[in-house]
Amino acid sequence: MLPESIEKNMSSETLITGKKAENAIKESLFLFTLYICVTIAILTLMTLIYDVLSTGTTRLTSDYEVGLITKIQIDNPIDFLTTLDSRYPDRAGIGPAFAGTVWLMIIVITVTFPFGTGAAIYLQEFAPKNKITRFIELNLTNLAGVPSVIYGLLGLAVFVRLAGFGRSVLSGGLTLTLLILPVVIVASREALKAVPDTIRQGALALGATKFQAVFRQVVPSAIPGMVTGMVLGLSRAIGETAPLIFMGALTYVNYFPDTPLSGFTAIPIQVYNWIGYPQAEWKETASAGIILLLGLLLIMNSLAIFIRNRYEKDL
Amino acid sequence: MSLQEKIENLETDLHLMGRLVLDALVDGVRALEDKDVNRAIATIEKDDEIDAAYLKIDQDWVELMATEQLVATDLRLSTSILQASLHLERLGDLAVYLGNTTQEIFDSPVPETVHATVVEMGDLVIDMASSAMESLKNRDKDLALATAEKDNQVNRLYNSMLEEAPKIAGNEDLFNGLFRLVTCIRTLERGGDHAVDICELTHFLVTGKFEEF
Amino acid sequence: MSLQEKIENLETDLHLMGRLVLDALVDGVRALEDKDVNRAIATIEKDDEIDAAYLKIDQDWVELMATEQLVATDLRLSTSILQASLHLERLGDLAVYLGNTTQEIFDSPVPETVHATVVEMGDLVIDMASSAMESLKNRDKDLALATAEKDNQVNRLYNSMLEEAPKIAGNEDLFNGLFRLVTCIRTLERGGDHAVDICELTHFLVTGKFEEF
Amino acid sequence: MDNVNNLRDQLTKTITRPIEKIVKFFITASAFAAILISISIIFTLLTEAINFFQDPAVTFKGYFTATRWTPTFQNPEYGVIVLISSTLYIAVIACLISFPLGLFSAIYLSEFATKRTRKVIKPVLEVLAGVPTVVFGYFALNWITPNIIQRFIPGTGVFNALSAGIAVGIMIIPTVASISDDALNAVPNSLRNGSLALGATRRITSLKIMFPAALSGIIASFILGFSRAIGETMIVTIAGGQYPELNLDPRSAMYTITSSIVNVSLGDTPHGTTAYNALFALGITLFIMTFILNIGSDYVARKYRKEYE
Amino acid sequence: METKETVQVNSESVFNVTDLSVSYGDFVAIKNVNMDITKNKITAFIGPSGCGKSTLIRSFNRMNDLILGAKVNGTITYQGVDLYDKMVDPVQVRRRIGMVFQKPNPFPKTIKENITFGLKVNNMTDNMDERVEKALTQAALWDEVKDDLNKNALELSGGQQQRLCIARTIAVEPDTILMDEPCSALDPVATKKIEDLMQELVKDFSILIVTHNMQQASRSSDYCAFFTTKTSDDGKRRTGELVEFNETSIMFTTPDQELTEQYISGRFG
Amino acid sequence: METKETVQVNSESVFNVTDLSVSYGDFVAIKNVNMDITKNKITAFIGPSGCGKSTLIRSFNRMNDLILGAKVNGTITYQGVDLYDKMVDPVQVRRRIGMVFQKPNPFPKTIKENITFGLKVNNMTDNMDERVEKALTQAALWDEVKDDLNKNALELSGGQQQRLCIARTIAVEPDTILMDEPCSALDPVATKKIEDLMQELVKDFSILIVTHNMQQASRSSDYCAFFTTKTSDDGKRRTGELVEFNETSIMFTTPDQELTEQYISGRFG
Ligand SMILES: Nc1ncnc2c1ncn2[C@@H]1O[C@H](COP(=O)(O)OP(=O)(O)OP(=O)(O)O)[C@@H](O)[C@H]1O
Ligand SMILES: Nc1ncnc2c1ncn2[C@@H]1O[C@H](COP(=O)(O)OP(=O)(O)OP(=O)(O)O)[C@@H](O)[C@H]1O
Ligand SMILES: [Mg+2]
Ligand SMILES: [Mg+2]
Ligand SMILES: O=P([O-])([O-])[O-]
Repeated sequence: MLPESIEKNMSSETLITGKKAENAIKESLFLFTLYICVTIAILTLMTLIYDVLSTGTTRLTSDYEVGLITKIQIDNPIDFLTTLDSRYPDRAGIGPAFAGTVWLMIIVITVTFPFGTGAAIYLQEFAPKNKITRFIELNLTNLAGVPSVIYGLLGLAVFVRLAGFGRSVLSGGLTLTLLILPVVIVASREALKAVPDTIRQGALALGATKFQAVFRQVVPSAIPGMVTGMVLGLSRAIGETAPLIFMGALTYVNYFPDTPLSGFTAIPIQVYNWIGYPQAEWKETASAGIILLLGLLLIMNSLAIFIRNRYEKDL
Repeated sequence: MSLQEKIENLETDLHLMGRLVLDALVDGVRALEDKDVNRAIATIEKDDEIDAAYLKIDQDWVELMATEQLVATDLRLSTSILQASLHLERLGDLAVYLGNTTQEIFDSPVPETVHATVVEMGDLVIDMASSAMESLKNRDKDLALATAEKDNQVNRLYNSMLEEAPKIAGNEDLFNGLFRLVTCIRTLERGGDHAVDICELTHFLVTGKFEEF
Repeated sequence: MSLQEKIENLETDLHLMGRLVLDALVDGVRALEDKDVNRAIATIEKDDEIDAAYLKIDQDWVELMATEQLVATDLRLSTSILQASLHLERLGDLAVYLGNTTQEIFDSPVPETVHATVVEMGDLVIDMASSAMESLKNRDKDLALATAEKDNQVNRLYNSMLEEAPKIAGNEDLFNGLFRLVTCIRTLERGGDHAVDICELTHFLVTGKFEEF
Repeated sequence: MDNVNNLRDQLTKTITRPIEKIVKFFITASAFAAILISISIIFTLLTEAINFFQDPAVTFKGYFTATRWTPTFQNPEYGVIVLISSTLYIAVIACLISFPLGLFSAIYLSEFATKRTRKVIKPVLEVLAGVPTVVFGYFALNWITPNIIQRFIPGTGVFNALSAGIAVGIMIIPTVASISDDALNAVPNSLRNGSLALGATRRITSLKIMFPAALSGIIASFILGFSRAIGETMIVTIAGGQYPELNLDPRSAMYTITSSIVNVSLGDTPHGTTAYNALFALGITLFIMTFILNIGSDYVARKYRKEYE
Repeated sequence: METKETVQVNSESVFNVTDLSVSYGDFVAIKNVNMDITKNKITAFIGPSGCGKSTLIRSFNRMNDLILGAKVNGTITYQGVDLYDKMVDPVQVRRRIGMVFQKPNPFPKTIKENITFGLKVNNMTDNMDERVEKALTQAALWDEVKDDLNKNALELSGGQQQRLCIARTIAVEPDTILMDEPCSALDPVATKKIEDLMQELVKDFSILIVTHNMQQASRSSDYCAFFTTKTSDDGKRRTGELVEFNETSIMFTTPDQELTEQYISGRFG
Repeated sequence: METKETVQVNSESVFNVTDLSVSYGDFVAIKNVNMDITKNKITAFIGPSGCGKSTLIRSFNRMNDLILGAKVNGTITYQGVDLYDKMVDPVQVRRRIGMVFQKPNPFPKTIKENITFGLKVNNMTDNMDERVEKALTQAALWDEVKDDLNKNALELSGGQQQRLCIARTIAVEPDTILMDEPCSALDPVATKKIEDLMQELVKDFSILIVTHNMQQASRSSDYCAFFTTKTSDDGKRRTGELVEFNETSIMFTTPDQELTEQYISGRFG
C-alpha cells in the first residue's frame, strides 16, 4: 500500500503489531499485582467492619429480655448510649464512657484550637528563619511521631502527679491535647503554607501591615484547612486508648463525670475493658462499642473530607 | 499612543505633506503659466516645509517600525507611506524646478505652444498627483489604475512636444525659454511617473501585490 | 533562515541590483556617446531585469518586516535598502532614457559640445552612483559626503549647459539632437540627485540621523 | 522643600496597635510550647528513669543483657532486650505486610487508577488510617487469630506475635500508602508525560521514572511506618500477649515495650517503686528509638521535596 | 469516517488530518480540522488561549489517550497509516513521533541517563555513547555538558534543560517532533537557542510547534495554522476551529482571512 | 552614602536613584544604579533573566524588606525623601507606591472585597462603593464585572484577574505603580488590554514596569532602562548593572551602547 521508499518502514505493520504482545503480558501482570495489593488493603478493612458489625448489631438490635418484658428493638441503640456499664454483658451500656469522651473532646478543642493555630500562625508567618525556628519545627515533626504511650507517661507525671489534677478527665483531656497538638500544628501550617505567597505580597503591597496581611487575608484563606486539621486531630484523640490508661480511665467508673476533676472513662477504654472479659457475650458488647466509635469517626472524617472538598478548589 | 494611533498619525502626516506638495505644484504651474516670479519664489520657499514633512515622516516611520511589530495591512500601509513620502518629496522638487524655471524665463519671450503644453502637462500632473493621493487615502485601487492610465496622456504630450520643439524653434529669442521649458517638460514627465508610482502603492496596499502599472 | 541571513541576503540583492543599474548606466552613457543603437537597445532591455530585482527586494523586504522585529542597525539597514532600491530603480529608468535618446538621435547630427557635456555628466553620474553604492556597502559616511559633493559639479555642468544651449543652437539640423540631449542633461541632473540620496541613506545608516546633504 | 518634609512626615508615621502586640506575644508563646512539651517529656522520662537505675537491683548491664522482664516478680529481672526484640520482631512482621501492600497500592492509586476510582479508594484508606487501635486489637484477637492463624498454623495460642504483627501491618498500610502516594503525586506530571512521550509503557514509566523520582518520599513513608509499628500499643497489648522471655517463635505470645508499659501501669504500681520507675526507663528507650526513626524520616522526606522546588 | 485507502498519501506530507474533532466528554474542544502537514518543515499552530492548540497537537502522538474523557473523531494519518486505528499501539506511535513540552521536564537523573532512558525503552541499546553524543550535539548542548554527563539534569539552566529534553527526544530517532510552547518558560536568550536549534533539526525532522508568540511563529516557521474559538449561535458552546493554514510569509503579509489579520496584528476581537 | 540634602530634586522626576546596589547575603545582585525616573511616564526595565530587574523594582517600594538577607545600599529618594531612611515606615511607603505582580494574585474573596481590603487598611473607608466603581472603571474592568461584584475573584479570567489587581492597586490612590512582568502570564488579548490600560493610567500615575518582552517595552514605554549581568574579572561573581537608560524611541533606533543593540536585536552575546 505504501511506497517502499519510505524509510524506517513506517508501515502499518510496525505501527500496529510491533512489540505490543510482549509488552502486553508484562503490563497486564504488573497491573494485576497492583490490583491484588489494593484489594487486600481494602478487603481487610471491609472484613474488619463486617466482623464488627455482624457481631455488634446483635447486641444493638436483638431482642433480649430484662425480667419478663421484651424491649422494643429500636430503643436499644439509644439505651446503649445512655445506660451505665454493668456486670452483665447484655445490660452494659456505654453511657459514662460516651460522656467521658464528650468531656475529653471539649477540653481538647478549647485548648488545642488557640494554641495549635496560634503556634502554626507564628511559625509559618512570623517566625524568623533561624536555628531556633528550625529546631521548633524538628521538634514538632518528632512530637507528631512520638508513640502515644509516652504521652501517657508524660500526662501521668505532669498532670496527674505534678499538677495534682489526679486521675481526672482534665488530666486526660490535657494529655490528649499534648498528643494531638503537634498534629494540629503541622496540619495548620500546611494549610497556611498552601496559601500562595502572592496573597501575602499582594496585601503588603497594598500597604497592609504584616499583621493585617496575615490575619485578614492569609488566615481566612487557610481556615478550612486548619479546621480540617483540627477535625482529623480530634478524631485521632477520640480513638486514643493507651495514654488514657495512665489517667486511671480503666478503673471501673460507673458514673457520669460532672467536674473536670471527676474520674472518667472513655469509649475506647470501655471497649478495651470489655474485650478483656473472657465471656463470649462481651464480644457483642465490645462490638457495639466499636460500632459507636467507628460511627463517630466516620462522621468526623466525612466532615473533614467535606470541608476539604468544599474549599479546596477555591485557592 | 497605541499602534492604531501611531499609524493613523503617520498617514495623516503623509496626506498633509501631500497637500503641501499639491499646493506647491499648483503654485509652480501657475507661476510658470503667469510668469509670476513672486509666486515662483513662494513655491521654492515651500520646499523647506515639504522637506521637513518628509524628514518627519521618515523619522516617525523608523520609530514606528522599531517599537511595533507590524504585519499585513499595517505593514503594507506603513511601507506605502514611507515610499509615497519619497515620491511626494520628488514631486516637491518638481515644483521647485518649475519655480526656478519661472525665474529664469519670466522676462524672456517663450514659444506659446510649448508654454501652453507645459502648463497643460503641469495641470495633468497636478491632477494625477492629487488623484493618486486620493486613491491612497481611500484605498481605491480602481482610481489608482485610472490615474495611472492618465500618464499615457502625459507621455503622449511629452513625446509630441519633443518632436514639435525643433520645428517651432525658429526664433532665436525664444531659445532660452524653449530650452528651459523642454527641461520642464522632461521634469513633468517624471512627475507623472511619480504619481503612477503612488498609484502602484495604492494597489500594493489594497492587494498586497507589487505590480508595475 | 536567521534574521542575520535574511538581512544579508537583502543587502546582497541590493548590491546586485546596484551592479545591474551601474552596468545599465554605463551602457546607456556609452551608447549615447557612440550613438550605438545596439548597445542602446541592450540598455533598455536590461531594465526588465532591474525592475525584477527591484520588485524582489520590495517583496523580501515586506516579508522580512512581517516576520521579524527589526531594531536599531538592522532596522536602519533594511530601511536604507528599501529606499536605495527605489533610487536605483530610478537610475535604471535614467539609463533607459539615455538608451531611448540614443535611438532617436543616432542618425541625426548633434551639437558636439552638448554631446560631450552629456557624456561628461553621464560619466559623473556613473561615478557618483558607483561611489554612493560603495559608501552604502562599506558604511563609509565620509565617502558618502564626498560623493554627494560631486553633485555640485553635475549641477554646475547642468546650469552652464542650459545657458550655453541657446547660443549653440544655431543650426536647425541640430535641433532635434539638441533638444533630446537637453532632456538627457535634465535627466542626468536628477540622476546625480538620486546618487546623493543614496549617500544620505549611508549617512542615516551609520549615524541614525536623517539629514539632507 | 515643604512638600518634601510633609511627605517625609507622612512616610515616617508608623502605625502600632496594642492588640497586634498582644496577639503576637500569644502566638509566639504557643510556638515555644512545642519545645516545652519536648523538654518535659525528656525531663520526666529522664528523672524517673534515673531513679530506676539508682535502684541497686538494677544494673545497666542487666538492663541490656538479662533475658527476662519480670519487674513485678519477687526476684525482678529487668532484661529490656526481651522487650526490644519482641517489639522489633512484631514491627518487622508489620513491615513485611505493609510495605509491599502500601507501596503497590500507592503506585496503583497514583499511576493507574482513574480519577473516579481514586476518589473512592483514597478516603477509604484515610478512614482506615483513623480506625482506633483498640479496634485493630479486637480484630486481631477475635478474627485474625481464630480465622486465619489458628486455621493455617494449628497450635498457635490465643495471644501470638503473628496476629499482632499482621494487625499492626494492616494498621500502617494507609500510612505507607498515603505518604508514598503523596510522594508519587509530588513528582511533576510532566515527568510522566515525558516518559510516555518517549514511547515508554506505563509499567516502565511507573517503575523506572516515577518510583525512583519519589524514592526518598517512599523511604520516608517506610521509616515512619516502622516507627509507628514500634510505638503501637493497644494492638500488641490486646493481641500480642505478655510472654516476658526471649523467644523468636511467631506463634507464641510476645511482650513489647509498649504493652509492658501498659501492663505495669495497669497493675497500679505505686508511685516511687522501682516497677513504677521502670515504666519511664522503658519510656525513654522507646522514645529514643522512635526519635531516631522520626528524625530520619523527616530528613529523607525533606531531601526529596527540595528536588522539585 | 474515511477508511485509510481513500486518504491520499502525498509524498511531501507527513500528516494528513481529515475532519478532526477532539472532545472532552460533551465539550467539543476543536472541530473540523483538515490539514496536511509538510515533511521537513516547521509548522506552527497559533491562536488565542483555549482554542485547542494543545489539544490538537496532543492528538498527533496520541498523548490525548492519557487524558480522561478526551475523544478523537476523524482521521489523522501518519505517512498513510491511520493513527487511531484500533490495532495501532500508542506506545509505538510515540516512539516515532516525539514530543517536547512547555516546561522543560528532564528526569531527575543524570544528563546521560535522561537520554539513555529513551534509548532503552526503544531497544536502541547499541552504541549508546555515540547516540548520546550525537543527540546532544544535534541539540546544541554537547559542548556545554560533555564534561559533565553525570551531572544531575535538574542542575542545568532552564534553557539547557529544554535542549536536553529535545536531545532525548531526537535520540530515539523519531520522524517528527511535536512541541507545545517549548519556549514559554524560557528567557529570550534561551529561546533564541531553541529557535536556532529548530532550524537545524528541521533538516532531518518534521516539526510541529504550538506557540502563542506571534514573533516566534513568524520568524521560525514555514507554515502556520491559525485557530480560534468560535461561539455557537446560542452562545453556549465555544469550539476551536482552524481559520487559516498558509505559508508563514503569506500569513503575515497577506492573510486570506480578516480574522487572521486581526489576530496577528494584535487587534483581536 | 550621600545625605538627603545633596540629592538634587528634579521637579519632573519621581524617583532619584543614586549608587544603588542590592545584595542577597554576600551575593551582589545589582550594583551602581543611577537613574531618575520621570513622573507620569512609563519607564520599562529590560534585560536578560537574572540581571536583577525584579530585585531593583522591589527596592522602589521596599518589598525587598520581606526577603531574607536582601540588603539595599545607596539611595532611592521618592519625591525628595530617602526611602531607606531609618525613620521611614515601609508600610507607609507601600501605600504610596503600589505594586502589581507577575502572576495575577487576587485574594480568594469577592471582586469587591479585593478592592475594599486595600481601602480599609488605608483607612479610606468613606464612599467605598464609589471608590470601588472608580477603580474598576479606571482599570477597564467595570463593565465586565459590574453586575457581579460579589463573584469570587478567582472565577475571573487571567486577564481580568490582572486588571482587578491593578484596580485594587489604584483604588488606594498611590502615586506610582510598580509592575513586575505583569503580562507574562497572560495571553496576547489580555496583554493588549493591560497595555492599553497602562496608557490610560500613566496620565495620573508614574509607572515602572519590568518586562522581558522587547515588543512590550518598545511599544508601551516612554523610557527604557537596559540591565545586564556582568561577570567579574575572575569569573566568579555575576552582578547586574545598568547599561543604558534612554528614551524608548532612541533606545530602539539608535541605542548608545553596542550591548543594548545586541540585546534588543536578539543577538545577545
Ligand atoms: N483535560 C481537559 N478536560 C476538559 N477540558 C479541557 C481539558 N484540556 C483542555 N480543555 C479545554 O479545551 C479547550 C482547549 O484547550 P487547550 O489546552 O487545547 O487550549 P490551547 O489552545 O492550548 O490554549 P493555551 O494557549 O492556553 O495553551 C479549552 O477550553 C480547555 O478548557
Ligand atoms: N531571594 C533571593 N536570594 C538570593 N538570591 C536571589 C534572590 N532573589 C534573586 N536572587 C538572585 O539575584 C539575581 C537577580 O535576580 P532577579 O530576580 O532580580 O532577576 P530578574 O532580572 O528579575 O530575572 P528574571 O527576568 O528571570 O525575573 C539572580 O542571580 C538571582 O538568582
Ligand atoms: Mg496549550
Ligand atoms: Mg524577575
Ligand atoms: O525624481 P526622479 O529623478 O525620480 O524623476
